[in-house]
Amino acid sequence: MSNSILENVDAAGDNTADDTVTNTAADSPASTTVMSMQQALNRALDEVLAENPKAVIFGEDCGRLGGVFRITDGLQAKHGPQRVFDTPLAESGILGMSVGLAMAGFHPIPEVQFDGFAYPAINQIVCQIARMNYRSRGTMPMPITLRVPSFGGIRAPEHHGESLEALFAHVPGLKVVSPSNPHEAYHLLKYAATRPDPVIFMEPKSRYWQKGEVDVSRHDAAGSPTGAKVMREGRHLTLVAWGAMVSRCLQVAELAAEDGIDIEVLDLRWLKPIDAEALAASVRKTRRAVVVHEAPLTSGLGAEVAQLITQSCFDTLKAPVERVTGFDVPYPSGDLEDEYIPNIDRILFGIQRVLEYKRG
Amino acid sequence: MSNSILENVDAAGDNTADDTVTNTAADSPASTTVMSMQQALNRALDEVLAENPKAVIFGEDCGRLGGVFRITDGLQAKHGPQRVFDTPLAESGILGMSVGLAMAGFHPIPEVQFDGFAYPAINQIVCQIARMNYRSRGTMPMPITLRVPSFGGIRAPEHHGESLEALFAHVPGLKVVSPSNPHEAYHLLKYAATRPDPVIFMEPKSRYWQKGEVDVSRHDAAGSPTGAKVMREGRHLTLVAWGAMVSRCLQVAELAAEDGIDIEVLDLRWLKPIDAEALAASVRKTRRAVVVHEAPLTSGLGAEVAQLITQSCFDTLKAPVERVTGFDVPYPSGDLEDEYIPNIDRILFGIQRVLEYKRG
Amino acid sequence: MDTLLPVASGGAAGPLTADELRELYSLMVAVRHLDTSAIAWQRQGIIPGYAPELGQEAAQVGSGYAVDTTRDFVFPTYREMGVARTMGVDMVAYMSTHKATWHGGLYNPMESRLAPIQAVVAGSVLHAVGWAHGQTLDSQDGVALTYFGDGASSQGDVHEAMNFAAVMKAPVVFFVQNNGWAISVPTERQVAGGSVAARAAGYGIPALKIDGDDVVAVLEATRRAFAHARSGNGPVLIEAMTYRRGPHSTSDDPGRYRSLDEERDESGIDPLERLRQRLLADGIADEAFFAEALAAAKAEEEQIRTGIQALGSRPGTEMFDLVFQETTPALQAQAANWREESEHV
Amino acid sequence: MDTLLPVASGGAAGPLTADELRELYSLMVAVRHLDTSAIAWQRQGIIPGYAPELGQEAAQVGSGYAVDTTRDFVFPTYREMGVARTMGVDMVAYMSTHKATWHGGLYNPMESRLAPIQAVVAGSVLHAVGWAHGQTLDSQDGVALTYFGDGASSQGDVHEAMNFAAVMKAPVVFFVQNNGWAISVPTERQVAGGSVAARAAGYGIPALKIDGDDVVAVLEATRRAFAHARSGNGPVLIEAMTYRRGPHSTSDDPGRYRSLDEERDESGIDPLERLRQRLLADGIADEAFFAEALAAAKAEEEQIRTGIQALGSRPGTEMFDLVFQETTPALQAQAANWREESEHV
Ligand SMILES: Cc1ncc(C[n+]2csc(CCOP(=O)(O)OP(=O)(O)O)c2C)c(N)n1
Ligand SMILES: Cc1ncc(C[n+]2csc(CCOP(=O)(O)OP(=O)(O)O)c2C)c(N)n1
Ligand SMILES: [Mg+2]
Ligand SMILES: [Mg+2]
Repeated sequence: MSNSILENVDAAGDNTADDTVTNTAADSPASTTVMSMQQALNRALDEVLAENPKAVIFGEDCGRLGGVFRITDGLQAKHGPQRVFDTPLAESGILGMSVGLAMAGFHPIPEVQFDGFAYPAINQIVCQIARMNYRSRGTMPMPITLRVPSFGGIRAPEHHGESLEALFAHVPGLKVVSPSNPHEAYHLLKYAATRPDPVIFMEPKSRYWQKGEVDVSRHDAAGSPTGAKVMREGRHLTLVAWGAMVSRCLQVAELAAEDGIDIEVLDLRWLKPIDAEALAASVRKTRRAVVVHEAPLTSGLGAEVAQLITQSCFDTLKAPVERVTGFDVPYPSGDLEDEYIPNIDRILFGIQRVLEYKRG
Repeated sequence: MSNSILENVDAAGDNTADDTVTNTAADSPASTTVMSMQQALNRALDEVLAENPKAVIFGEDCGRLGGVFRITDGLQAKHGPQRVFDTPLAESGILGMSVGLAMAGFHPIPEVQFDGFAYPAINQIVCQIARMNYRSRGTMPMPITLRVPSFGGIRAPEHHGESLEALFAHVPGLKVVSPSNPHEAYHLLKYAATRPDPVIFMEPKSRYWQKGEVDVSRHDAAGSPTGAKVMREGRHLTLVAWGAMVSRCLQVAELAAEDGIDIEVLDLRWLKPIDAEALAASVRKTRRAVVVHEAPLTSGLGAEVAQLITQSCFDTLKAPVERVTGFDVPYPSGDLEDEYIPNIDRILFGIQRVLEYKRG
Repeated sequence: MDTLLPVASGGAAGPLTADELRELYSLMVAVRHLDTSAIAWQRQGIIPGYAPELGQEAAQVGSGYAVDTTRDFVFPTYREMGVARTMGVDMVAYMSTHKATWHGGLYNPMESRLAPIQAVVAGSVLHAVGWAHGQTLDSQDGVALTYFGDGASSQGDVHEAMNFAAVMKAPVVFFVQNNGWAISVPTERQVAGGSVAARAAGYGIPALKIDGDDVVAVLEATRRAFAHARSGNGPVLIEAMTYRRGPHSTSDDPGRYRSLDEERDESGIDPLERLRQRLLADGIADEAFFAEALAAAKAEEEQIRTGIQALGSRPGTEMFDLVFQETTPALQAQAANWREESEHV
Repeated sequence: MDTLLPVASGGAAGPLTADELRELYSLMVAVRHLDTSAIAWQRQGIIPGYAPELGQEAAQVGSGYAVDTTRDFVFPTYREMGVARTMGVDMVAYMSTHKATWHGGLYNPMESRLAPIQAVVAGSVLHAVGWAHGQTLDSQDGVALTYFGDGASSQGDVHEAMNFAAVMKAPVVFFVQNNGWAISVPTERQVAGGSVAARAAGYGIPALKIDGDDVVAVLEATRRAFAHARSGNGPVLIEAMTYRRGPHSTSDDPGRYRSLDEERDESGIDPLERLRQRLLADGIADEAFFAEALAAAKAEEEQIRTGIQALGSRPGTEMFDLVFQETTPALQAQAANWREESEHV
């Protein structure tokens, strides 16, 4: 990065940072254990099944195999084949069946095996799951928690690395959430799977095997499980991300810190509804923002985030919000995926553009 | 509207308007005839069939009935049941079949009967139609023109008044266009249906029966058929819209003119790719913008439009871009649709917020 | 094809009683009268649109009559007014959907055991399978009855539903009203092989292809199917052959795709008239009874019409309040904005 | 079930010649060797993943052998390496998809008559129907051959495809490789009724349920089906019963859902060994021929491996250049931005 960034950083330095300590992964209370996101999700599902006799898990290869990512590993053996079962290979069937189970008083926790295979189920998700509570005037709630292994980064075959958050977030009647680390995964899944409304739970598959500290006793030190979360405090610029991009943004922030640039990283967590307050609070302080996502640029969720920030911080913004995202191209094959997913360089370039911005 | 708007309008008046004459509906050359959008679309399809022996039209009730909106009226009788035919009732089938026909060298022009019934076909649209050219490395182009009667305003049953443009615009490999009047309908459909790439053609069904002047001899006085179009020049604020909302915005502009507010109305026409240049050119002049659409607010195309404007006009913008849109609720039944679709009052309120905006 | 379902499995019901037969007639008259009146309402501007079920009264009343609303659940399309009426659903609340008051209708689906009106063709067939599997998981004996048309049978969801139901042995009765048409497309251009019932065998599902205009045959078949499914034998499919005598909906113009001559030839004897003749022949009812039934139907229609006319619009706040069980700040903000701009509060 | 297709309609081919039988063997050996080698490549880090077709050589080679690449078109899934090889597709270009070079493979689908590799289960079955209907519209006599698995048969698209094909009498051969498993789910928990072929009757489509491990039976059945479809009689379905002897893919662990004993019991005789015994018994080939065939297969594999190892990444610009036939300003701007930031030009 060019040196010229620092000029502007200095100008930005006049914003005094809010010093509230947030519960980031750095805190390590005694009740904390280290586990992978896969283990955290598995444990959350195990507890949900134990606590709610009406919770049922199903999908392709969820039962005997424990899912291709082993998220439901051991759950059929423990809770029985009535609670955790394999379905035929048909995503519309899986989601359509979920509607009926919800009508019958169950809390379905279906899985689609990979993000790209949510498309065959979109009709049931958009026209049925998202609308049944409304259509039935609140008499038929849809407490359905749809788990979708999401995003790229694992060098997988076609359709195995998609980012559908913009689509889901646009659908009235859905809530959408994505955890960025094992702690979030455990708590957000337990939270989502006990809500009375449909939640799309987007799991960052490239993070499944990454370990992290999980404090099972409490989610956040303070604040609501439905809000965004400051993962790193900073004064000069806010990086907004979700899912797998959060850890990458934290890396970027460490690198930028070496150049004296103090970056705040906001894990959006909930992609619908978006925590507009948290965005405003952060950017009012930093006066600059970059939003990062893997999905294609055009009509991606980054546009919504940017516009929410612009609306609330128009007067304080030093530069237009920058988007660092996937391109408007189909997700490429493994060899090219590092060119497609926002990498550290591209995020740094985005930060640079914002820091160097001068009114014309 | 309160008087205070005028204060700000005066401040905005210092921008000198560009006086280029554009080809709006007001121009009436001799080759112009008056027809409804339904007639204009029907004529365009008739000509496409006549000019390209590989063009085929199909869908539910497209043939003998001529479509529930009569857009394909008479085409089967004229061009034969091999060129214009009814399919079984299955949207995924219709779109999946289109892929194979395109591989075989045809130019399929399928119809889904109503916007809400595009959802069962999303898998074929996103994973197949949009990607086959890419997947096949350019050897299997997908010249598919998918006609989707779109948007609300006709007091129809559920799922008959949807706005899917944000979804379509987010999908790499698709192009998306929506005409706002009969002239645009005729020319844009003829243009779309002769392209080698897939185009989603979103017809504003509430405008089907509205008549307007169509100059079949030429589309625009100048400029590209792929750009946005200034429908009304103005100095104080840019209203951006597409489909059925364009005529409503023109109405709003007339009303605002009575208050001395001079509004520019930009018909975006192409929703993917968006004509970012035209947005920038207009807002650099007017320094204020409101984007209007029927779809729900969150993650709607308005966010993209607003962000594009903010990126290009950050220094000149007098206020954050405002969005006047449908709410984040399922499209309601007829009785409530006027509460849901942006009406004149709500658009005026949005304009007022922008004009009254003062830096804090 | 009726032999596909072993007769033994449906032995639950004996022959219909005279009371039952008379009640079926009264229901069919009430449905017929309400249906034809609803078209008139549309012409008079009382409601913006309607999808008539003229000619399908036997199929709807006969099948709906088999439902036990204390334990079963029914999944309709947009054309099952006769089923709703037979199940005792509040008909003002039901017809409100055609007044554009609320998508899905204003009746309480949980209490009435009738899922909301469904406008997506084949949209709710899978819901029936899920609900039915819930009965299995809960060790309950309710049966799901799901309606769909010949056109709907082309949708992938119907196939997935039949396969899921058969794999899971879910207690579902798939009730196909093959009324000859999907808007303008006749069954022979829609249903390859000619019969939806014939598809069932491919899934190992027993099927009954029946005369859907004979209310007694419909009721008996549906009772057999219910008994079969209720006893843990898995799903059954019934294809009731009938005819859509009216337009697809009040905005349709059948003259564009079928002639009046064709209509007359294909539609056969009116199912209501058929039952009337049978009751007369068997001495189960007389002209006085028919007149009484018609008078009751007229009185009922008048009451429903009055109710529909009195029905105001739903408050706009419901748009926001009914989206979720747990609302969100974003939605509340939008609601507040709406109130301010549209209600000026 | 093979009687479902009238024998007369498939009279095109006589019995196989000795040359044909030997060629089938050579193809099967080449495919077997390349397949098992590809697993080794994955273990050695040459390719990141692979979906083996071990045990399905007879089904794939036998059916692929029936294709006339001057006029037919084939729609594969992700597991039809044996079909591709039999059709003469460039195998480095084919295998490149498993090296994560390009989704769909680097071969030219138009020239090779093999559609791009398809990762969506059941994704291309409808494409075959559309392509085949195009033959009808163009008065051509090409036939579409579409492959899918027992698992895929559950997808709605397969049902829509069969119904469309039958309604339109499209010249399609639906070729189901029922290999007993969809990842961890066995056929009996997947295919209600037990047979995909049994579904065909419901659409009026003739079907052949065949021993998919007998390459001669497969080839003869496929030739019959092609002849039937080519003569304007509409679609045919073939269900080739076989067994997935390997893991679902190189990241699968079958030990979690089936034991080695079960595998041994269910898989039957190896199709390659079966053909070998037959050729020996009939005196059509001897050990020298088999040794020669294996040597050729080994040489071929080595050549393909060398090609794969030499295969570089595609240039990143292709991400942008191959999206559309007519690119857009927005995409060009993104490509320029990418070049600047990632290639520093
Ligand atoms: C998924 C979907 N596609 C299209 C439509 C439009 N549409 C409404 S009814 C209908 C015909 C349905 O025919 P059928 O299933 O036979 O039922 P019927 O109308 O005859 O009762 C069509 C095409 C729809 N509502 N849903
Ligand atoms: C629509 C879709 N859903 C899920 C998957 C994930 N998946 C890949 S292969 C497979 C099993 C397919 O089984 P089958 O059709 O029998 O083919 P086989 O793998 O046995 O050749 C699954 C579930 C997918 N690729 N596409
Ligand atoms: Mg019908
Ligand atoms: Mg299989």
